[in-house]
Amino acid sequence: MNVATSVLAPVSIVTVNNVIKQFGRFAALRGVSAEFDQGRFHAILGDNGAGKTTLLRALAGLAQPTQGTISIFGKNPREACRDLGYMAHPSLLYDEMSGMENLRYFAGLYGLAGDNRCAESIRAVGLDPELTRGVGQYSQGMRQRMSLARAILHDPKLLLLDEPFSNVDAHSARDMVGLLNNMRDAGKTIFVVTHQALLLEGVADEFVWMADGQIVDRTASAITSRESVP
Amino acid sequence: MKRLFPILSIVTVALLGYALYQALVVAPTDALQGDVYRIIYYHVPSAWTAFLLFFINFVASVRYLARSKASSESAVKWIAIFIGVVGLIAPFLPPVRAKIPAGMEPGAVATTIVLIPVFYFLVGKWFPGDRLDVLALTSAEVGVVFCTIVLVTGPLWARPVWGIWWAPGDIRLTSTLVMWLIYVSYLVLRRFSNSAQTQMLAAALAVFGALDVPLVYLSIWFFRTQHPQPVIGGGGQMDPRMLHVLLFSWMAFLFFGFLVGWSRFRLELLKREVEHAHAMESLVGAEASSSTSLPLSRSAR
Amino acid sequence: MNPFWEVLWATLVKDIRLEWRSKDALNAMLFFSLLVVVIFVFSFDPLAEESRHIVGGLVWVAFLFAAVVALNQTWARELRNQVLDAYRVSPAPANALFMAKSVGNFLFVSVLEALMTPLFIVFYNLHVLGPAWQLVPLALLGTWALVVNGTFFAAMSVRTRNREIMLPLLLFPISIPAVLGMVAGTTAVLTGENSAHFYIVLLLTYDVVFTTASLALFGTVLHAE
Amino acid sequence: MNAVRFLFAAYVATWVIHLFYIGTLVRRFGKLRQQLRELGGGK
Repeated sequence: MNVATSVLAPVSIVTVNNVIKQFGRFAALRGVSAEFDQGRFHAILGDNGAGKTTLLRALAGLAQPTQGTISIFGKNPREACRDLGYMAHPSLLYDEMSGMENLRYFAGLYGLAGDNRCAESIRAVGLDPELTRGVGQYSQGMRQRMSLARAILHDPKLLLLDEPFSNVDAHSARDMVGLLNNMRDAGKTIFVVTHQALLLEGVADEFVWMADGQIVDRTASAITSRESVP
Repeated sequence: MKRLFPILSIVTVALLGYALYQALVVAPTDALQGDVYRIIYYHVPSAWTAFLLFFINFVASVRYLARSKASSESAVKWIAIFIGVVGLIAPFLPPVRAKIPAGMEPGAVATTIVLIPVFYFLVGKWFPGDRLDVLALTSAEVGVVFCTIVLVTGPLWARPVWGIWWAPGDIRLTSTLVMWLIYVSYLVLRRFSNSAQTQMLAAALAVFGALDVPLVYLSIWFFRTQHPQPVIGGGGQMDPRMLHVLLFSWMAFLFFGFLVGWSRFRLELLKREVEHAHAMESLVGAEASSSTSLPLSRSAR
Repeated sequence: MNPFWEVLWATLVKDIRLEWRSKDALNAMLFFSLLVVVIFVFSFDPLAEESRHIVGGLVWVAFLFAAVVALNQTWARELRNQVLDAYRVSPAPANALFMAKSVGNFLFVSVLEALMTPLFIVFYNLHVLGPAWQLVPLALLGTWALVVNGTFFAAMSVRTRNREIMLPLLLFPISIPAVLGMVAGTTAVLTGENSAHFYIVLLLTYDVVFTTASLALFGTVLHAE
Repeated sequence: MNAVRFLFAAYVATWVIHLFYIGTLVRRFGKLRQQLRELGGGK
């Protein structure tokens, strides 16, 4: 991974402007407006149904806002797809193919040839590129790591991770947090939707609290704001 | 505007009544088929109305798809203009003129083709935004109703005259059946799809369906030349008095179709308004609770 | 090569490798096709003289059933782990995915047809009276007509509640001209009574029209949430 | 001439289908208006 130069002056690269997202009668996002700076690690917290995943999918260009706009690096999310990596609950990998084969295929989608980048990503998440077993036989922790490897394959400037640590063993989780920490230091902007806020305490620059489809609070630490959430 | 609907209803009922009277009494009895031929005054107008409604659905769907992406909007605009220009010139060129069936005037063919782009631009102006999709849905649904009538009255006509319930060789009836299937599958897709972009998918299917219609005609037409079979209503010239009653009946059904379509249109708008109100209600509900109990904190820079 | 062909080739190779690796889907489909043929043989007496006139229809309806069951599996592997989201987020062109899936389906359905055809020939002891070579374009163009629309509608019905029934509901009405062309063409060739030339041209037109429409509209379908 | 039976059958069928469809429209109108009233009064 190339190491970025000195810490960049805070410039907002992700702007969300009064976004409403309606699924039929249910409004998942109810007027979200926010700006997020380059090179910072944001944790998005909140109960189920608060709209965390919908917001992340909107940032990734997978969900079209019913109203309002989102701009990433000044472009709309779908145009900025080369610069963003997305990871979701499901693995987004083929179960019958090994990790290496999966990554080689997805590298092709980004026009990247050669195996060294794939092997590099796999090693970065602490897995063995030579593993021939199908991803379907991986443990949950290994599968999440391989999914993360796929998300960082094309060295994106923006990472959008949906619950990367969910039901992952503590060891794997700590490794992944360490990896994300290094990437943030390398200048990447990271968004993590999670229920395990404590894992990111002291690592994430900002904790964004969401409830009922809105951002209700943005704090520097996961703990201090605990009592303000009803 | 509100008063227009009842007035139109009265006019339509009067027209339908008079058309019925003409169809049963004024129109002469057919030499061959006797009085049963009078089914034509309901069968054929319903078919024409159905085809017109399906055409409206096609234009609205193309417009809806084109509007979603600016690049495709200008492309489709130029295609529409191209069709208009070709439609204006082609029928008068000698080679093309020879191909036009005897009964039709080249001028008539030209005007009908030019109507397509004209209608395309009118629909764009009169039905902004979401209403375009409502128009597509309405015209498809009401079109299917008229199409059902054609498929019911067709066999009821063929049975006494040819002793058969269904004439597969008859292009018009068979292609009407295929169109009925296509637009019913269109309505089924709208009902079953729970995607946020159902409207887009439905518009895509509508374009597919419309592209299919000429191919349906083509395949059945050739199939019929190889296996000649009786044709319902027969071709050839009609007695002018009969033609007059037919056209009058069609006008009455067009009025009726317009009224049914208009109310279905308003029903759909009401349905979307209710849906919007539900969403907004949950929105307003949330704001009320979140703004009071939680102080919106300073953003942590 | 530009990204379109690269992605198309990579996706096609991946699909074929996965299909070859877990041959269970292929075996199940082959067995299903065999069943369809046997049921047709029992329900339509193969020895009757006029069977020559109806066997064209039988063959293609059997192919249609086998194709629909195969087409329903088109996106199954992608849906299992929402792999399509990874595709949607990538800069890869949507049409490359569509063409790869269509060609993959075409090969898959052709394999099924290659199995079913000899069975029909054996059970109905067919011998062709008309120009037999015309059967080749009829089969290729006809199968592509079913597959290109089938792949498109399979993608469209991914977002509907009862996915399996949705595909045939969308595919069959629109495929009627193609089915008529295939059946009438095959019968014309088998009986040798009239030329299948027109039907080949009809199928070619059908394929061009719907391949273009699919390529133009697949992006919309892929990115529909 | 029993053929005329088919004529009346066709005419009647036409209006049965139309009126049935209009009936569904009226029913749906009522249901939606009622929902709107509920929503309206809900706040």
